[in-house]
Amino acid sequence: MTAEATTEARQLPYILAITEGVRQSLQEYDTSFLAGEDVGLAGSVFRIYKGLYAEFGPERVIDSPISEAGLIGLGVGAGATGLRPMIDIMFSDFIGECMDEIANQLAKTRYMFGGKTTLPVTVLTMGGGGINLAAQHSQSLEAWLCHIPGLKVMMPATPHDVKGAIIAANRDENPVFVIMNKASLGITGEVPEEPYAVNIGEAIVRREGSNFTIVAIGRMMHEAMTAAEILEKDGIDVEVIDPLTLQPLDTETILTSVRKTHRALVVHEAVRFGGIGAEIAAQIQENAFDDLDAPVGRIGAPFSPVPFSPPLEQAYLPNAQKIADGVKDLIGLD
Amino acid sequence: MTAEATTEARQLPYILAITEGVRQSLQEYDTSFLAGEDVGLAGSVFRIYKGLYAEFGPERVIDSPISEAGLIGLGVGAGATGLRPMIDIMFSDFIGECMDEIANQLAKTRYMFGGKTTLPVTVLTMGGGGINLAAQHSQSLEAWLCHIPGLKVMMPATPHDVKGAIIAANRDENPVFVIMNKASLGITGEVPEEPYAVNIGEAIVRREGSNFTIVAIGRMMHEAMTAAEILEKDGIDVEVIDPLTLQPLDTETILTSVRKTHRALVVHEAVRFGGIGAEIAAQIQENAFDDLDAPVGRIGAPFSPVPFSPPLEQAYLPNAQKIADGVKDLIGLD
Amino acid sequence: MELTKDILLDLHRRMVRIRHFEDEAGKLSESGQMPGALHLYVGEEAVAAGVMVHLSDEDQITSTHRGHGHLVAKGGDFKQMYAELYGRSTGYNKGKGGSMHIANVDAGMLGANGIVAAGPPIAVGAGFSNKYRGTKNVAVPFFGDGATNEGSFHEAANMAAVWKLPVVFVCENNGYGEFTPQAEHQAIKDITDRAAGYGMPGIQADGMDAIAVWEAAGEAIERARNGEGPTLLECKTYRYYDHVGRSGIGLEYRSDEELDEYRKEDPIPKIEKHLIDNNVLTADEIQAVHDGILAEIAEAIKFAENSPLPDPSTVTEDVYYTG
Amino acid sequence: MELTKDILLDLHRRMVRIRHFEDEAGKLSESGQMPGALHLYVGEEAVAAGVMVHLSDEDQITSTHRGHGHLVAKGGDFKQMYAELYGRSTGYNKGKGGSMHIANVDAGMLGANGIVAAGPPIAVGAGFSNKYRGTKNVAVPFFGDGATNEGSFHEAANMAAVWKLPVVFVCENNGYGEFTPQAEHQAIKDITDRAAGYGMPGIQADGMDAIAVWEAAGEAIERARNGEGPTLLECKTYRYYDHVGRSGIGLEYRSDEELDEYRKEDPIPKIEKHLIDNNVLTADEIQAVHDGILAEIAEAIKFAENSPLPDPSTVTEDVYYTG
Ligand SMILES: Cc1ncc(C[n+]2csc(CCOP(=O)(O)OP(=O)(O)O)c2C)c(N)n1
Ligand SMILES: Cc1ncc(C[n+]2csc(CCOP(=O)(O)OP(=O)(O)O)c2C)c(N)n1
Ligand SMILES: [Mg+2]
Ligand SMILES: [Mg+2]
Repeated sequence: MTAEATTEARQLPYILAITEGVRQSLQEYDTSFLAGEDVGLAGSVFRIYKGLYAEFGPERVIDSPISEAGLIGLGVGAGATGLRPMIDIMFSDFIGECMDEIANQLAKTRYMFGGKTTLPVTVLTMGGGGINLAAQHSQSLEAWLCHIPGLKVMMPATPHDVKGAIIAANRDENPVFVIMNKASLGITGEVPEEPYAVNIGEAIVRREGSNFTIVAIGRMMHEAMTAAEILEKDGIDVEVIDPLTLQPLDTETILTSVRKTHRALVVHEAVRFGGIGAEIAAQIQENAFDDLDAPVGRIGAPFSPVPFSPPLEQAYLPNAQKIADGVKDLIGLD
Repeated sequence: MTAEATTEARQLPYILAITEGVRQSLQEYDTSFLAGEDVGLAGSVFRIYKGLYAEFGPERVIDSPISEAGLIGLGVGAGATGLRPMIDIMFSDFIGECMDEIANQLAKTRYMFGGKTTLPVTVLTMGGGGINLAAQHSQSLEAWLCHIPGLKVMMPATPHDVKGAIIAANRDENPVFVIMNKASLGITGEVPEEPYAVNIGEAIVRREGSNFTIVAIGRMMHEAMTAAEILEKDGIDVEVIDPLTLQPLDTETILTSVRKTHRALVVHEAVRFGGIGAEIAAQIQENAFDDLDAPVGRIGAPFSPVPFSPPLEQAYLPNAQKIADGVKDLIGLD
Repeated sequence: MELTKDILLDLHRRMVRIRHFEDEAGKLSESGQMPGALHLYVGEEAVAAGVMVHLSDEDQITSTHRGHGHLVAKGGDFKQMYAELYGRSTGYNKGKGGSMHIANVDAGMLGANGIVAAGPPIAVGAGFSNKYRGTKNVAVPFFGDGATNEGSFHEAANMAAVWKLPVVFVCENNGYGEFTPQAEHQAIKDITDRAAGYGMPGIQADGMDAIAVWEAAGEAIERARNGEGPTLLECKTYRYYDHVGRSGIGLEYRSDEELDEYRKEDPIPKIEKHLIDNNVLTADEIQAVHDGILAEIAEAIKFAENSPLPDPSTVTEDVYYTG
Repeated sequence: MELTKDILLDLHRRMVRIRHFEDEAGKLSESGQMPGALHLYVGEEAVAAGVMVHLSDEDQITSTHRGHGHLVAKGGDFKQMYAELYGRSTGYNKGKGGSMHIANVDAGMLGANGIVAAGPPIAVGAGFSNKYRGTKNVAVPFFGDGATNEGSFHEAANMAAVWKLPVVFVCENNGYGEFTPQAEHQAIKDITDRAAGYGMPGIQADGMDAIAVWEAAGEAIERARNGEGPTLLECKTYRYYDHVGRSGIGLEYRSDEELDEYRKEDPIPKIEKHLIDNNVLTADEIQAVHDGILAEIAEAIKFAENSPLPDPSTVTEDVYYTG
């Protein structure tokens, strides 16, 4: 689908769109609850759930012990017995604490049981770098999750989409990860007041263009849009695609674009090696080989942990300029 | 490098090559020890360490509690304080229990400390399917590890290489994963008696060929060799490359082959989506785009957990016939 | 809580069902007719039986790699069970799970599990759900002595305690984790020593005595149903076969004397003596119970063997719910 | 173990060094001059000081997100510490780690850690190494009350106990995990209630009293050095500032009364009264200690501010050892 101008004019920052998405999810299902570390009274260290504890009470907005494995287990057990849990894992860097429960229980239970249960579990977690939180609080680990059959994975870039992703995830009968972005909390955009879901598995064409396709994941979508403006000055007409969902991936929308533009670059904040960009690039060349005028490029973080020091972190993270340079490289300019 | 005929003629099964690799590592460094669940008296459920407990004693071959996070922590703490730990994680499926310790501690400590420590830690673990152990004892999760800067990752396919990988890993000053293969324990091959290390980061050309390159990971190397024989009958002269090390990846050897053959297929047992094959395919098309006559193909497991039932598991796993079919597809035969 | 005749018969019946189910499965596995790895429950029957008699289909359990016994005791149907072990499409999990994942969610059996100590956090979720939905149901995770060293056990126990959830943690302490004796995997002898650390009661029962387990479990389950929070119930027990299969890997890690000692405590002859001594059943009637169950098993095995294998095309089905 | 004048002076000095280091860092952070998130140790100084006085550079500690105090107490150099917090190349970690990963392996400080309860398993590894290498050294993981609910704490404690490793587990129980009071994250009040579950002694010390901590820690460390295995030492303490930074997120989750009560127990005035009462130092001499430390800090901050930022090209260095 193409990003459409909604009639709704209300502007909301990403942080409040999260709150609203969770609030409306809790309103929509009595069986939904939110549990996580400091999600209650504090509304999370990011204050993304501020007010929900007061509104829904401690039975439905639950401060948990610091026990990530326990939290995902809570989701599995409650999800298999009639509830629709929303589990918050404060930083996505902490999924290592519960990858067994995620990959071996949450993702596989339905299959192992021969389809005899559903697990309508939403996992909300905060990813990405950019605010000097160093190696263990800045990662983008979506590639781990996308490789595990049984999970769905979303990385909403805008206030509109983060709200719609949370509601969509909560309505889905399968485990869905919504990876939010901590450096985007202040980004403002149109957010309809009523509850709505974005379509899981449907990419969004953020900008139409004829010369070049940039597939940009999560926060990198915004950087890609800026890069497109930079490149416009060089006469390069860039199409920007935001996959929104990484699992299942909307390969068709990406291929349609590449078949038109004949060139593509995939961008994400995660480490380039083994990132989801590899899968997207591999799929593009597999399915649109004859349409390609150049190899599919990839931009991601270099092969190192996220450094603390601001100039190092800036050197580390992809941005609009690096994207623009990458496009020019692929086109053979400069 | 090219597989060379060694003068050594001794044949050893994969299982005993593992034992010998660990034995000689323990002999080489007084500071090396082996710890893991049931590695001692039992020599692991796979009996891969049989005899080492009697030989080296319970101080150096250590039965641990069922605590995978504790085990990796043991490796980090002991590795940072003068020892060369060898940590066994019985099934590679269990890394989810300790991904935090792996990704956030073992992999990152050196970097976070500004290079002021080394972690000569070897992690030995058993991967792969094929013996009806179902969804939680049959996985190939190397893609998780390869995406994490700070780790090295090896998947030896032969008795020669598994011994050489273990010794190489133990000699390395960095954390190295040696992912062994449970369905290969009975495979026999030449294994020199003296201690030797394979070169970490160096791929092996298992079979030279002029028409087509198959990059085959771990046990799939053997299937690819069989596929090459099948394809020979159709006049397709296949080159088979065994990367051996996935991180760091020997891209050059792969590219050299593809520049010669102009066609490539990457094969692994892991789930295709987001597997390491995506990275390899993406790199090939990035770096050898003009040399390619067809898209780089990928064969991996379908997008589901590993099923238990034998006919389902057989349908699930890649094999020689599927590889041969994949090659023909890419060439446009059939 | 009165130990009625019905309960005695029920305890006995559940144990005998487990025993024969496992013996037959073990033989089939040993003869190569059954794929995969089987972790047999023989010797530990009193625990599953003693606990399960208290539970309805609305109460949930989570199980372990050693899960057949739990499912049999929770009312598992032999046909669907053997079919699952054989990997047939008529099995509980359509052949996708096998021994290590056998499950029957409809009866509250949330699965055997190949991951040690994966059950307790899931049971905490079920217990949370029971409370949230305002039911009086309880969730019961079973786990071994070795499992209590996993972090997930710890996290689950703490969560259940701080939230006062209706969860009864049942530790089947058989003295070994695989081939490692308890003394080498933890510095304690009694798993109940861990209960105080969570602020929950810890109680013990002789895991070789179904009546003793039934009593202790009844107490803990009642407390849970009354909203008084979780309990850690430790049952000291023993497995008669090896860690995997009947004769396993042929490693000598337990003495014959030790095995003999526990054989003398076999929970089935023990309850049968009780049944006879208390005139509940005669020896003949007991034999009839065995025979009936063996006949049911023979039929179930036939059913399983005659059942179709799953179609290879179904391999990618059941990953997601698609409506 | 005699409480000599030297030890008293040492305890005092380490605490004052921490207090001023943290206060200045907090101010720099609040004014936006220092990047990242700082978890300040102010209020808890007695714990780090009381333990660290017993340790040499060959004894290891692991720390937490709240790690500056531990490094200061373990002899951390102010210049390299501030430089690290500022992200300068002259910092302990060349600017790559920052507050949450500040480390000095040479002095046995195996790093602050951004992952709650990551330290205990690593300390178990260090303790194992000490024993394996035949030394008399001990490893001391510090961790909070909240951290004791993580599985990794549990696994580490069990391993240390069963292997009788020279590890002293020091819990800094400040009553909160972030903004969650202890009563809402665990059903116990005393972390020492967990010790019996591992088969190790659990002892408590007033964490607002350096001398009390020194005594209890000395006992536990001696036991560890003598090969008698691990101890869980709980120090009840309090943090005067918010979870992150000085004023934090402005959430009301603790009462003014509670804070006041602990302010009255401030470990620094407490030991200073002791020093004066026992004629170890005069008020003027105490002031001189403070002044000297403040001067050292001012200089260190200047050093840090004048230090170069790391070259962006170094971003991919130090990932692997390359010989
Ligand atoms: C996370 C994990 N680690 C290790 C294993 C391998 N394993 C299977 S059973 C077992 C021993 C379990 O011991 P215990 O909990 O006492 O149960 P028992 O087998 O005695 O019934 C181990 C180590 C596993 N399945 N999962
Ligand atoms: C694995 C993990 N989970 C959650 C967090 C977020 N977090 C940072 S500090 C903290 C509270 C820790 O409480 P406690 O252990 O009592 O230490 P204190 O801050 O009180 O010193 C939490 C939840 C984290 N850093 N790591
Ligand atoms: Mg056991
Ligand atoms: Mg605390």
